[in-house]
Amino acid sequence: MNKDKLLQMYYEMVLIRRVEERGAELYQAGKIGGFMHLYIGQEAVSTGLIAAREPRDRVITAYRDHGVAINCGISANEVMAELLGKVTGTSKGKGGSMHMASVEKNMWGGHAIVGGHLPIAAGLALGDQYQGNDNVTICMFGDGATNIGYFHEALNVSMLWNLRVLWVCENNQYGMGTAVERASAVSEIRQKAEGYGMKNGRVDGMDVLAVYEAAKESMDYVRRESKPYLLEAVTYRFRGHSMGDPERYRTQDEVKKWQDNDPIGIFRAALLKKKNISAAELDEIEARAEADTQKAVEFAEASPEPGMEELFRDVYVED
Amino acid sequence: MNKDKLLQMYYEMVLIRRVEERGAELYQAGKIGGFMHLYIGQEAVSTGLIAAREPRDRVITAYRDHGVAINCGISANEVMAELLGKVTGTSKGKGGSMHMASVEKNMWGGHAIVGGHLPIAAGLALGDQYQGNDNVTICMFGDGATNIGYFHEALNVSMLWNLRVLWVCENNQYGMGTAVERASAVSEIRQKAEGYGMKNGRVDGMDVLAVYEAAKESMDYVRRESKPYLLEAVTYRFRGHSMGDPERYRTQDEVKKWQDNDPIGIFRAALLKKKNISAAELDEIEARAEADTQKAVEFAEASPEPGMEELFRDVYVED
Amino acid sequence: MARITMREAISQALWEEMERDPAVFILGEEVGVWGGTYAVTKGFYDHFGPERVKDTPIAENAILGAAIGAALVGLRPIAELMTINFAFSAMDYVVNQAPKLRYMFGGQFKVPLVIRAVGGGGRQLGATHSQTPDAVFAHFPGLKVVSPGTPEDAKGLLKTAIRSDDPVLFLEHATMYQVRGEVPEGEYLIPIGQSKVQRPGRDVTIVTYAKGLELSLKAADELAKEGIEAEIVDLRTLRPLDMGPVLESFKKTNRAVIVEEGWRSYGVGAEVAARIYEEAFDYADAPILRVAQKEVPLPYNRTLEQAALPQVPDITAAVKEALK
Amino acid sequence: MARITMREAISQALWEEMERDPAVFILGEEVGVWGGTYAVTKGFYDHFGPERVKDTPIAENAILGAAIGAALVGLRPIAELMTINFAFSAMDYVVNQAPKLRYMFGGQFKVPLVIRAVGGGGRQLGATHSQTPDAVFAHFPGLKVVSPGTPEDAKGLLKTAIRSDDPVLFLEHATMYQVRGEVPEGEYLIPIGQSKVQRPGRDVTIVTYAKGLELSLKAADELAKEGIEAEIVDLRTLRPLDMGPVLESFKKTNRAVIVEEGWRSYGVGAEVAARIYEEAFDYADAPILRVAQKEVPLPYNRTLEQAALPQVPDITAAVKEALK
Ligand SMILES: Cc1ncc(C[n+]2csc(CCOP(=O)(O)OP(=O)(O)O)c2C)c(N)n1
Ligand SMILES: Cc1ncc(C[n+]2csc(CCOP(=O)(O)OP(=O)(O)O)c2C)c(N)n1
Ligand SMILES: [Mg+2]
Ligand SMILES: [Mg+2]
Repeated sequence: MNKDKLLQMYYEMVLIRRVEERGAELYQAGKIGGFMHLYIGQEAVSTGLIAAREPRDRVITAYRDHGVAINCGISANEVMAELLGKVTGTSKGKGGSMHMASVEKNMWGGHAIVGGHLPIAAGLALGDQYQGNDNVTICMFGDGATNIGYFHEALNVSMLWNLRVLWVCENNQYGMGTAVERASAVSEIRQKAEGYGMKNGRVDGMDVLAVYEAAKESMDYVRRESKPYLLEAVTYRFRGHSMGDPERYRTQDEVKKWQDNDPIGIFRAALLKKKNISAAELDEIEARAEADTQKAVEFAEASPEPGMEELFRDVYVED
Repeated sequence: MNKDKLLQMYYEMVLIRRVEERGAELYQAGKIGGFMHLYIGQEAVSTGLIAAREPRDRVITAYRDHGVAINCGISANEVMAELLGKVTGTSKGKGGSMHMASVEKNMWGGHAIVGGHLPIAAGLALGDQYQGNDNVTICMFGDGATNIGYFHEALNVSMLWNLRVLWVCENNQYGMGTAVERASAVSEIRQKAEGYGMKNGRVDGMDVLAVYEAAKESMDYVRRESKPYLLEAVTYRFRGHSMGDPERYRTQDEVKKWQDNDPIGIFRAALLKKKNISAAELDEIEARAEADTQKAVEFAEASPEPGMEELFRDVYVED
Repeated sequence: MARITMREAISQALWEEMERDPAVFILGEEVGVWGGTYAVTKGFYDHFGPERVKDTPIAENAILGAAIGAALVGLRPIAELMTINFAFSAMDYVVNQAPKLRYMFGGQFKVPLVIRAVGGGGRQLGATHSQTPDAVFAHFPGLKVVSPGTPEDAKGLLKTAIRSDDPVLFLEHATMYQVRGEVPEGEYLIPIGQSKVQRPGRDVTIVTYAKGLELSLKAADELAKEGIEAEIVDLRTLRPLDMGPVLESFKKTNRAVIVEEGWRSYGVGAEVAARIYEEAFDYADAPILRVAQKEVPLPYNRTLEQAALPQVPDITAAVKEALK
Repeated sequence: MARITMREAISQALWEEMERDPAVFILGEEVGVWGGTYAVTKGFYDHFGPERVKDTPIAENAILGAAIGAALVGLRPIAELMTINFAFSAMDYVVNQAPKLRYMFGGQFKVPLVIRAVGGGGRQLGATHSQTPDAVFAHFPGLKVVSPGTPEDAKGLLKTAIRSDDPVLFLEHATMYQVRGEVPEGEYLIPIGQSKVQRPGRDVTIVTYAKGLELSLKAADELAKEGIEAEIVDLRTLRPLDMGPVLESFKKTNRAVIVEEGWRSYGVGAEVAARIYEEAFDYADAPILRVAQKEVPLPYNRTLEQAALPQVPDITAAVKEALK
């Protein structure tokens, strides 16, 4: 990978972190409402994954979507504005934290019904197959989502119909307060692919370069063979499930142990081992991410709310 | 197995066949309505399976349930009366062909939503576990049902919660007109159990003794280990999916090939190899099944329809 | 004008739209090799091929989810639910996904999807397979709900639905496929969201749709013999609901009976009645009556089932009651 | 009498019934270790143990299916849907299985099941997570649908629901857990299927339930300042629907406004209005009006969301309109 790309990935990871930290503050201050699920700790997964896509490859994910949005090229401004419910947000302030999307960036949302977007992902890929494109659809979801029927129906048709879907399970050890082993008959999620005869793999989701490599390889396979693939990324969320999680289900020790394994820290260390990258450069990137976050907050705060006419707009295309 | 039991099984298989043949005639004559799905060709599966249960083991199946009902000890009279919509039927004529049940015989229906009864089966087993019983719940379903989300959710919780369920897939090669390979990513249904780390097996569903052995063994396992098991019985339905199936999806040759493999014929031949069973005895059993079928038709025809008061009865327990 | 069955009308609409627009395709259980459980897509698989007439596993969530996804990227899927009862096995897609995606993402997405489904009782299929729960779907903004009562309307409305950029639930009735009616030659479209007077009259307004139309027309013939002229307004679309022709008729007759096949409570008739009173209170000379299904799960037994379903004599009796 | 919150009332009902009857158990997502997403079952897991307070995977079909199965063999499960919106991910169990099994099998089965679910908008959760689709569930015979508006009713009705041999859908409102009210000391039950006058008045009848009650009480206070005395009838149960107190009140006031949080079209208000006219036509001095949610998927933005939801001024305005 060339230096520019590496630094861009670093920038995105730091930007996600900063945007969400500010988001958490704004939430506490009552400026953001609803459910907000932070991606902090998991940044390496979507960063590595989406760095490996071509722009024509589609992305769809669950409600933990701020990072994915940024990696797909949605600006921090738009993400922040959506969090604040402003008309300049990705979804004009009508979607909120859980519903970021951009057709232009080939990012198909942010979906809040657990597992509900998996059949839709199969449909995106079906659409591409029908139209003769070899685009890959990258569909991300949590460990908890693999226990719901949607997962099963979607994986089955993707295999049956030779759809180009890269299924990516972000196994962050918990679905809300329920540990994987308390919800799933198997604790390696990738094993579920065996029931469909689907190729699968597991990767360290705290190591962005490992994720990138695994993603590249599996996306190549998906595109070339016109077959789906299930990739499990082992990761951890450092924060609660959403804002206001009592976190009775895990110990501070456990959280601490994973935090010592911070994906940004790991990546920084790896970058510094390269001889053409200096600490100063990385510091500069961090400062830029910080500044861009500040600008995003200012942009969002200064943006207008959607007008009352938006209440009835877009219920239907034809009205 | 002792002779009495073998002959009883033979009787049941023939009885199912006769009852359904007469059912088909009555359907053509307009005396039976709705959807009627014949079990003809598959009799060995439920006969072998249910012969291996203890009476306290629960049974639940899909709409293709006449055979299962008879094997569970519901009389041909009640089955026939239900088909004719009479108040003497298993469900007072309110359920019809797809909804035979008997709490007394531990037969929990006949269910018409494909796969919908699988989570309910998990619940029967959960109830037993909660109450400290080691009853096994035998849940039967078709190959087509293994592609719907219900299957996945039910199998997962059964494994996760150590439920005593024997999952039995009757792979009769088709879900309506769709061949297994056109609907399922894997054509051996038992492979789906691998995704849950569940023990599984496959048996020749045309051979009632093989089914019995496999059922015995797997039921022992389920009871002893308090773990579910997925048993696939390979079989074939000789008739259309339901009455009035154009059967455009398979050739007469294929049907013929399987019909040459008639489970009743196979069993008869096997029985005749035993030195203590004569052809005359089997002929006598066949005649008895024939006579009992005739009596059942007469019983059903003579039975009254449910009165108008039944229309509003049993919507609620408390009214 | 050609006289064809409802089945032919629906089949023609599908065929013509598939010929016209390569983005249109069908997916669902048994739509292909089998030719459609109700033979609506007979011959389609051979003509259009397996990609455009796609057989699916029994997996309603995958069917509707995949259809929505394909619609998002520019196709025009027609997803068939073998019966409307199976919508409950994939309800989230019908009421939570298809109707909300556009709004929720600030107007970025389009979901040009048709969900075709057969509903209705009267065929002894038992409680889970005989429902007419149309009102339930009509409750959700973002969805359009259409349910025609004549071959002409079925064809014209289905073609419009296929060309619509919004999700449309298209409800057919299992006992009406053989109903015959005149259908215009050549291309025509009927707008979604327009009620229509299907029989003029002066004494009482019968508001109905789908199977209710068939029954109401028969009832009107009976009533005519006694000198009662019922005007029948066919809703055709449940959402958006066009009250115009209903109100116009009611202001003339001052009495109304609403006929629907579904259960009475929280059904279609409730909404229509409430709206009539809201918008034409001063014209009401008598209580508006509802003819609907008895509040029981439908039984298998034919006599009981028929007793639970609304029948022609129920309508004539209600009309006479309304005229008292 | 003790003054407690809705949350405490519900929690007490669950606790008392679990103490009373070992056949009662709870299952659902996050009911155990987490203590319930809305903290309703906080402390239960430690006290009753993992078998009786059963955490489940995110698998609504498994949750409701398993609950139904366990109910069939004699247990009294309380299945919790984290929110009512997820009922659409397992709709078949709510409307097709639980309410039909008894009837369809000729009365052999009993399904003593409670499904608890939180609903309602106003918390900026976006379109898929903010619904109040109560009318949809109330459409199905075989199901009982309860939705209390006070802590007293919540406790008494939930206890009755748990002891009921029929499936009951028990709907709570996400923004009402902190509402406080008087609750009798000691054991008491409130029958399912009885509406209740929550505030007496002579000028107009407000028919409502759940969140609508909270808003209507405030509106009535406002109106009282202007000398308008509204009588508020709380439905409490949507199926079976008890029209008795509604009609009694209406026959006195001759004017009514129905207040509900869900969408207007095909909503609860439509049924109530239709029934009032059917049964008390001659008493109606003015059109019955409905106050309900605007017909849009609920937006995230707070200003827009509040504009879509019914508010106190909408009620006072409707009452004044009805009194014109
Ligand atoms: C069908 C459905 N059921 C329940 C929920 C409530 N819910 C939201 S997120 C969540 C946990 C999901 O866990 P996982 O899939 O592991 O994703 P993570 O939050 O860990 O990223 C639950 C139960 C929902 N949104 N949809
Ligand atoms: C949820 C649902 N979808 C569709 C149907 C319609 N349907 C009834 S039987 C059937 C085929 C089932 O095939 P399989 O499970 O293999 O059982 P078999 O009929 O072969 O015994 C279908 C599609 C249904 N009853 N329920
Ligand atoms: Mg997780
Ligand atoms: Mg089959």
